[in-house]
Amino acid sequence: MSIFQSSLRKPLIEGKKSYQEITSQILDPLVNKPIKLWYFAITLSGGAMLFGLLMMGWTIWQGIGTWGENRTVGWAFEISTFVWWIGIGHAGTFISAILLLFRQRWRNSINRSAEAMTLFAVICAALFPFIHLGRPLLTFFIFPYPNTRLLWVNFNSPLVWDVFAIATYFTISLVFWYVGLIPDIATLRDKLRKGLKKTVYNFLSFSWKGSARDWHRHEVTSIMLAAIATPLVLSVHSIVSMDFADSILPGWHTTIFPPYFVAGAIYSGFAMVLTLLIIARKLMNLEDFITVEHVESMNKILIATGSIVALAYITETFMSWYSGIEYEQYMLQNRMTGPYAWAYWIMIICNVGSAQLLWIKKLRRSLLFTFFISIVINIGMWFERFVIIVTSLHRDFLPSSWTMYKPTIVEYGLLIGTLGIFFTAFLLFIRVFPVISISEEKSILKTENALQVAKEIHHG
Amino acid sequence: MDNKDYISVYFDDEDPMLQALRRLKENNLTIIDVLTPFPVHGIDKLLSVKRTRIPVGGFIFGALGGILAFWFMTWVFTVSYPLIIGGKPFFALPSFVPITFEMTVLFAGLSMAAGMFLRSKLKPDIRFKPADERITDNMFVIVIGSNANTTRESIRTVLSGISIIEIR
Amino acid sequence: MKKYRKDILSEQVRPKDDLSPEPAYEFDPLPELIKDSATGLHSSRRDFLKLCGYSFALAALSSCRSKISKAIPYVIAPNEITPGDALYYSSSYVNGSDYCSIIVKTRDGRPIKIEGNPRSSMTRGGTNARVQASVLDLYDMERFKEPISNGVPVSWDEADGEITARLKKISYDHGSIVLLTPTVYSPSTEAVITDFIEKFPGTAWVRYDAVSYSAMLEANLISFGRQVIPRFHFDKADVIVSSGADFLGTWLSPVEFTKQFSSRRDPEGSMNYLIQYEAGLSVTGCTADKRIQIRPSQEYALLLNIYREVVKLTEGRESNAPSSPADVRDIAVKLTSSPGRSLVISGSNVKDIQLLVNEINRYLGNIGTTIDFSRYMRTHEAIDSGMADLVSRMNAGDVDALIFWNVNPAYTWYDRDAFTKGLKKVGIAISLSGSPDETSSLVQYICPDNHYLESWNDAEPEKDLFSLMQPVISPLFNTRQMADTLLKWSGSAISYYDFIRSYWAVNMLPRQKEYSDPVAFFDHSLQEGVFETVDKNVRPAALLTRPVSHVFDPSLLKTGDDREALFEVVLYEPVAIGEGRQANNPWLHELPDPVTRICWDNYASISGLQAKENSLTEGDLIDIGGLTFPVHIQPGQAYGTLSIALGYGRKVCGMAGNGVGSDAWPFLTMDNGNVSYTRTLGRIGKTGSGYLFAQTQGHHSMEGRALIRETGLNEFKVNPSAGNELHEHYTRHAKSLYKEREYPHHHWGMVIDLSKCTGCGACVIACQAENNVPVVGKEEVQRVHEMHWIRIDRYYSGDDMDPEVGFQPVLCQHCENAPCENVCPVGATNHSGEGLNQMIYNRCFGTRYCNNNCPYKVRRFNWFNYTGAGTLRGNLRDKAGMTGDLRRMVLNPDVTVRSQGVIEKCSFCIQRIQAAKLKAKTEKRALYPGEIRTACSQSCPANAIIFGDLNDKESEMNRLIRSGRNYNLLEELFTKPSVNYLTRIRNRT
Amino acid sequence: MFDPYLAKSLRYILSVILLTGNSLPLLPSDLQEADTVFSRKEFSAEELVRGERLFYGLAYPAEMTVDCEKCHNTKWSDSLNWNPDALEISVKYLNKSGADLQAVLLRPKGKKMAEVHNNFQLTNEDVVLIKAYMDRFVDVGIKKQKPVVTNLLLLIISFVVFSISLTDLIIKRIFRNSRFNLMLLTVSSVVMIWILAAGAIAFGRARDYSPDQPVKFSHYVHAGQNKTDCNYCHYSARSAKSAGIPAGNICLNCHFLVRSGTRSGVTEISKVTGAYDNNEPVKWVRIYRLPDFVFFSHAQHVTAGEIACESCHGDVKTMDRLYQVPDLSMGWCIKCHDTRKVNLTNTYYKTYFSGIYNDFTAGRTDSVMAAVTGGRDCGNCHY
Repeated sequence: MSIFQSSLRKPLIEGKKSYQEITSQILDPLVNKPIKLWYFAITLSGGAMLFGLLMMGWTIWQGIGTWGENRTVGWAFEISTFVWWIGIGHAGTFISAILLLFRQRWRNSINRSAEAMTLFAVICAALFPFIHLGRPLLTFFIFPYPNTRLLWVNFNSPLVWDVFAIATYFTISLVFWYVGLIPDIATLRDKLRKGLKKTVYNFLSFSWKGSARDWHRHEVTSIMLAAIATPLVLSVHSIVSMDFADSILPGWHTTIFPPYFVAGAIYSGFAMVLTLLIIARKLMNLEDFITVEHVESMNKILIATGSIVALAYITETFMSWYSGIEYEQYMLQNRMTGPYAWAYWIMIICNVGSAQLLWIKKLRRSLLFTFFISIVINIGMWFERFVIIVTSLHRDFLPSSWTMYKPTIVEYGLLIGTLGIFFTAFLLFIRVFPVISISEEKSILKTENALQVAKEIHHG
Repeated sequence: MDNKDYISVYFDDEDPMLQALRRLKENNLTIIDVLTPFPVHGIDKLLSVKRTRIPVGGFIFGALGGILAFWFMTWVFTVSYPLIIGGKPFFALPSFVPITFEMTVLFAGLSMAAGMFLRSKLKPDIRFKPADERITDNMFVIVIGSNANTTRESIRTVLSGISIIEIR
Repeated sequence: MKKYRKDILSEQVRPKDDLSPEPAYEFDPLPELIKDSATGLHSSRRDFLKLCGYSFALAALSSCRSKISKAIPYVIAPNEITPGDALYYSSSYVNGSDYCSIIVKTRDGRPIKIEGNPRSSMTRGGTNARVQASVLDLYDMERFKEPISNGVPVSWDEADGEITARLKKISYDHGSIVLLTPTVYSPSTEAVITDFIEKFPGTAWVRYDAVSYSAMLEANLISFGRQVIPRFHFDKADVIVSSGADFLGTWLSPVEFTKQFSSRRDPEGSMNYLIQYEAGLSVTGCTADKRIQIRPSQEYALLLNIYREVVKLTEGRESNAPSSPADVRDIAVKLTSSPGRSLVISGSNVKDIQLLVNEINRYLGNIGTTIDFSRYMRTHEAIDSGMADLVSRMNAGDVDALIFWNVNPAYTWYDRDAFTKGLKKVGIAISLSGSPDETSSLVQYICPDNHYLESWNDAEPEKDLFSLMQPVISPLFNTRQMADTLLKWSGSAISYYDFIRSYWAVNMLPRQKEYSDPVAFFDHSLQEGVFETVDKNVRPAALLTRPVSHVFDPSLLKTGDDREALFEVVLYEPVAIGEGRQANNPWLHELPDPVTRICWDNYASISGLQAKENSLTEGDLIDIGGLTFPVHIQPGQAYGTLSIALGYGRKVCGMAGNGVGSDAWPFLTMDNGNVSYTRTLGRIGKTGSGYLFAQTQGHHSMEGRALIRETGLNEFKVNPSAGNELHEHYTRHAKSLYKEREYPHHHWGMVIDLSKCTGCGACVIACQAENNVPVVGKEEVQRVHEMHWIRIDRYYSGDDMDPEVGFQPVLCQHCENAPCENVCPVGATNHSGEGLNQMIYNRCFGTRYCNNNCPYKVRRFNWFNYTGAGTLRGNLRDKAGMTGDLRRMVLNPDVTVRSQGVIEKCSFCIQRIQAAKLKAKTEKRALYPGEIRTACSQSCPANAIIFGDLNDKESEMNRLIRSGRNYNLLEELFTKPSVNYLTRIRNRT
Repeated sequence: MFDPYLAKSLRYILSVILLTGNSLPLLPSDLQEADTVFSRKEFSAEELVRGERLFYGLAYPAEMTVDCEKCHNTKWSDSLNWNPDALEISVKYLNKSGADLQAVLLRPKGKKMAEVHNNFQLTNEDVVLIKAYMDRFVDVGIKKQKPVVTNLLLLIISFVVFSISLTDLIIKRIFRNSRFNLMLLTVSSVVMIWILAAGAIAFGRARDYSPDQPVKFSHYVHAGQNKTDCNYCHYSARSAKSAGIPAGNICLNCHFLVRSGTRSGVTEISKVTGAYDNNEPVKWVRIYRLPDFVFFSHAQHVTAGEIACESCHGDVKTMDRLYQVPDLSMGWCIKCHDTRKVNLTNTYYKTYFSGIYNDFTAGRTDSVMAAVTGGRDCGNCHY
């Protein structure tokens, strides 16, 4: 790639750096003691996590009756949160896999943390199918293992597909993440003096030595994993959406759900990545690596996916009306004007309105605004799931069974608790592993430095 | 030091390293390995590294996983314990698609990762000692097989004009 | 823990030729049970029971094995009990004026289910919710367990000694003893009481019914010379005019009347026409073809107008009547056009109104046709003035001894303060009540009666219709039957059982010719449960045939427009709780009111218009006449009226019933010698808001969806599928992607006739009893966690202020293309080869996905540990005490008790299907037609639910399914339910 | 080899030296007399049965004797029993004289054994008969030998091996070649998974469960020797859900007269008659137990299904101690339903399975399995 062909592109690494500088700038925060803000953050998230675990225990002991769910609304907060987390878990692999295939070099500074975020989000999500069971101690029933009852599972059920999809997604994401991490762990290993820490990293580095042949296999494997992870990403949320699309409930039984859910997932995932990166670059002094250029690129993706989501809303509305089915029509009317209309309009404002603001370049490049909007989008996306699940369920076919749903403290506790788990895990992660892929940064350093030079020349 | 059977040449940038590599090849010197902190493009060709067959393995295992999953579900629903579910036929083909796909991906992904680890002999080992701790930072090292004719001096001659940090 | 010994003296239904004396044997499944509870170890699920046959009880032993289970056989096996097999005994349900001929199902010595006895010409196999629930009262731990003297438990000998000494002294001193009972219609008990009175001269016997029909009795005396309530024949009436009489719900004999009424709701046969005038919306009002709202004060004017019109049409002469609150000309034409085939009734307890009704019926020629004085009812014979006299005598210090049995005037008497004050002046007060109540808490002696399932008795609910009651379990506590107590006090040496036998030998035997041996005759009658005969020797007294000329009371014509200022409070007997006798019965409390769908509560129903005027909303608390009630806005409530249910607000009855709802009895007044159930009161004042009802249905409109399909009779006559056009449309367009499955062997199905269903709720309780459905309590119902497997949806349509009402029982539809089955990840719900949607509790791990995907929302999730059947400990939520050791004895051992966290739902009573199939297999035969009946179907007094095999093309069920009225609920979803509905036909002619 | 007499004498001397005061040493005259008894080789069937009764502690009143089987298993037991089982003992004493056995039985040396083998009142003849009975085990063997113990040990060993090889693989201390490590890892993990899975499958199952009963009741004596029909005592099996544990009065039908057993004496029978007289039930320990959510009907299987009792309960006629033959797992039920033919001539099946019946009469099918007529429907057993 010639320097001058892409002179309009802004460099992705600020300040002309040497390889050594990259290594030390990324690794120094790991080697040094954390700043006070980090302690504050982990105390907060750890507290939230403990509260959540307490509520989980209470649920398992006392039963699902501790939640606000009832005869008619069999799923509510927990599945909303589950789908929300799964959605957030999409950005990581999307960034690593799809953007890798498309050779989007700006992904190099964000893919590591995005992938980690994926893993943590999937862990948070995977908790819900477990705790929302009436008899969580029998979770093993879901696995098709040979048993003396001669029973298997029902492969017709989207919940079984979910188990396979999420397990596969988690496994492949973990492998992909770790494969990418190995050379960086090696760097970290070599950076450290003797001690337990070095031993541990040595162990984790899988005796990586940086041989050209290893690099070759590493690259091929990464690309191939990316190639298979791409349809995987799309499939996971498609399958999660089938939990709803496969049912007969108006508002759930919708064929546009798979693409709609995938777009929504990437939308919320990118928003969450933005939230985290804007925090991480401050906590870890990574301003040179995570630049406004990165933020802007991601904001562009937010515009794209946000517009797809908006289109999906419009389609949903149109199809409800056009179907001529009274249950469908009523469902949408109820969403917009019924007792949960407030949730619907929060969803519309947060998801449709906010992303469209990013057409404005100034806002798109403002870190503060992006941080704010990323949180708004995640709130909106949570409400999207809430709207889909609760407003569809609470007034379905037989008006005699219509009812209202009101969450309890336990359910709020579970949401807070998973947020706590997520942020605790992320805060620990940034202390333990390089948050930016060192080797990949180095591989693009030459180009970026040249861009920097070109920029300086350009600006005189 | 002298009785080592290889010589390491250190560079602090990939460009001189590639230049050196080309020159060493021209002189028909045995290049054992090249160690770099990141994948340097073009190096494969110079070292004539064969394209790895990991993707082929991934394909085979992926297909195997898919077939296994599909066969298993079919067997369960038609032979092992057929259940009447929602008025559907026992062989509910569309229902088998998602899991077949997922298992294909899982088998392919895991087999490729395993292939990489096995082929590169990557394994956890706390007694591992890297050749040089700077390699993962900023050093590029060409390891040349040494013999009576190939000494550090001879290599220094061959690589004259290229910025070398060190020859060991 | 006390050891309860049970000496069963009961007799099984046995072959006629078996005349051997009943074996005396004993067994006690209880002690093991009690021991278990002492160690805190409940057996896991189907409960301690599974066993009793051989009484396995879990022993709290632990060894190298996890649990040792013991198998404890009888010492001497009773001849007729086969472990694990059910036995059926015919008996009678008698609770005050409530009567039903029943068959009791017992398992291993425990009665667990009540069914109707089809051999009774009165109840004809029907039951209602109260009858179904009565078996639970047996297992009430809070019943009196032994005689009590001044709060101290004593032995029967002590109690008998002290009491007889006192009574003898009073009798000797020419003091007065009063025996206060409800209407007693047991001939043998009457004889016992007569003996008692002979033994203690000066004893007065006062009868008192809390819900009184004394005005009717008095009016009949004036009109016809007979102080009796005639037998009504709703099945013979083409036109029925009811003024405030909820005869399908509570009035007089609702099971009998529902049977009769529903037999005339067949649009293909002859269909009757029912017009209901009432203030609050009742079950009858919901079913009526035409319902007109009137206030109680308008009733007299209304009936007077009908009278005038009827007289004009029949006699051609004019009579004076004030202006009518409703146009009655049409109805008078209808009435007179079918002379002798109409019926006018009134639920009022005002003598003049009943007189008027009598005259109308006389002019219509109904006496002797639809109103039968030759076989009058004996269940309501009490005259209010008798009780009023007693209270004044008590206050005058004129009563030395007062013996109560089965009455609770301290709760139900209109002037309860006067009663309690008077009671203090009574020398000795003795209660023979079986369970604690407000009155028994005020007396010196309590000599507890048995539960009816522990008692021998006979009954004559209608003249010459006799019925026997037999114990199906020996008394659980140290109690003694009331008649036995009286016999004992009279100094008689024989037991009441022997007394009945000899009474029957003397009095009943001559009435028939088939048997000459009294023992054989008695055994035969016992087996049948009923004995019907006409005593040829006694000619019915002649009726007065001349119309009574009487002065119409102008004070009753309160037609002036005082609606601005005053509210008329209408007090009514709720369908489930009645007058409050069974107030400690959690099943009945949790049965939603058929109309309001509210359970565990009573409330003041108010019309929507008036609520708006008084700026009241649902759940506001109002002060009315010094009492506080939550407001329920009731469509169809007459403007200016408040309907409030009696029977709630019990203070002394037990943990399930204490303090449920509010006490409305103080509203009662005495009016012209009869207790008045209506009262005019001043303005209402709002005192609070936000009261949350435990209401099981939150939305009351069908939202234009074709759920209950209905049409008029005329339209139906023209087109049998009128109102059901959609069915054809959907059937024609139904296409399946897959080849449809066939169920060639059996294919169980059901048809529900919406024209017949009155919404009474008998099926709900029958299902609850049969299938061990847990009770969750008020709080849980408020959180929409109720568990009933069958519910009766009630929809209002039309005008908000004057709606038409439809009932629709909804249970699992057993869809062939069941949406729930597809989504269960573990296959815990799937289809059987017999077309049943099976729910496997032990496989279920509780994702609730099936429930989300069920369009009928009939699946129920065990949100908490309601039953104590789970594996986790310390999380039991049992507000109603249903998991107590005694209460658990009502559980059906053939149905799994579900644990926390699993879904449950209607199984089509698969345990009955399995049992019947097995019986057929072992007898190597095909099933008999109608051999299998689900609990709901069997209990229904209206025959609205029919169960059967869809493959049996000859059956009545399939004939109905083939009719044009048949449709499936939400058939557009193509779930292909096995439950079919028949369109509701309203007689709008 | 040793002269047997010398050995015996040495043993005698040794025992005199070592004995505690608890039991008296045998006098030489006893020995002499015993010798003739102990040298017997041939036993009648009657005597063998007597030996068996002695072994199970059935020959004498309970307070006088001990059930050998309590400590010395005759069959596989799932309890941790460190005592030698009957087979081990019989092998040990096969070629030894009854006197040796007697010495151990009546004058044990170990402290623990002395506590247990205390105050036995066995005649020489009894000892010989016990030995004669026990010799049988050498041929018959024991069904399974304490698999739990071996399994547990195996599990622990494989876990240790697994941990060591994993640690070694990571830290590389012992084995040069990591392939060897990998092999060890694979083998040990397979063993562990196998044992854990087997344990998990057997969890809650009770195959071979044979608890001590309050009365030493022998089905062998009743159903085998006396040929009592199963349905005589378990009369409701044909008509009801449960087969029924016979009530006291049914026992008394015979034991009203039969007050002592030929081999068991009066003790056990008097327990039954005594309980009856005191109006107390005998509290048997239940062996066959299904979970509460399984509805099993004996009538369905015995009468409608025409299945013999032995199909599920095993050869009860030969069981002195009753034990659970099948594991009562759902798989066991289903496998039987899959292979059990339905009697299609039953009018019920003729009527409702007419299609199949027609095929059957036309010879298109030769048999129909219970699984086809609903034997695999969940709701047939779970409701």
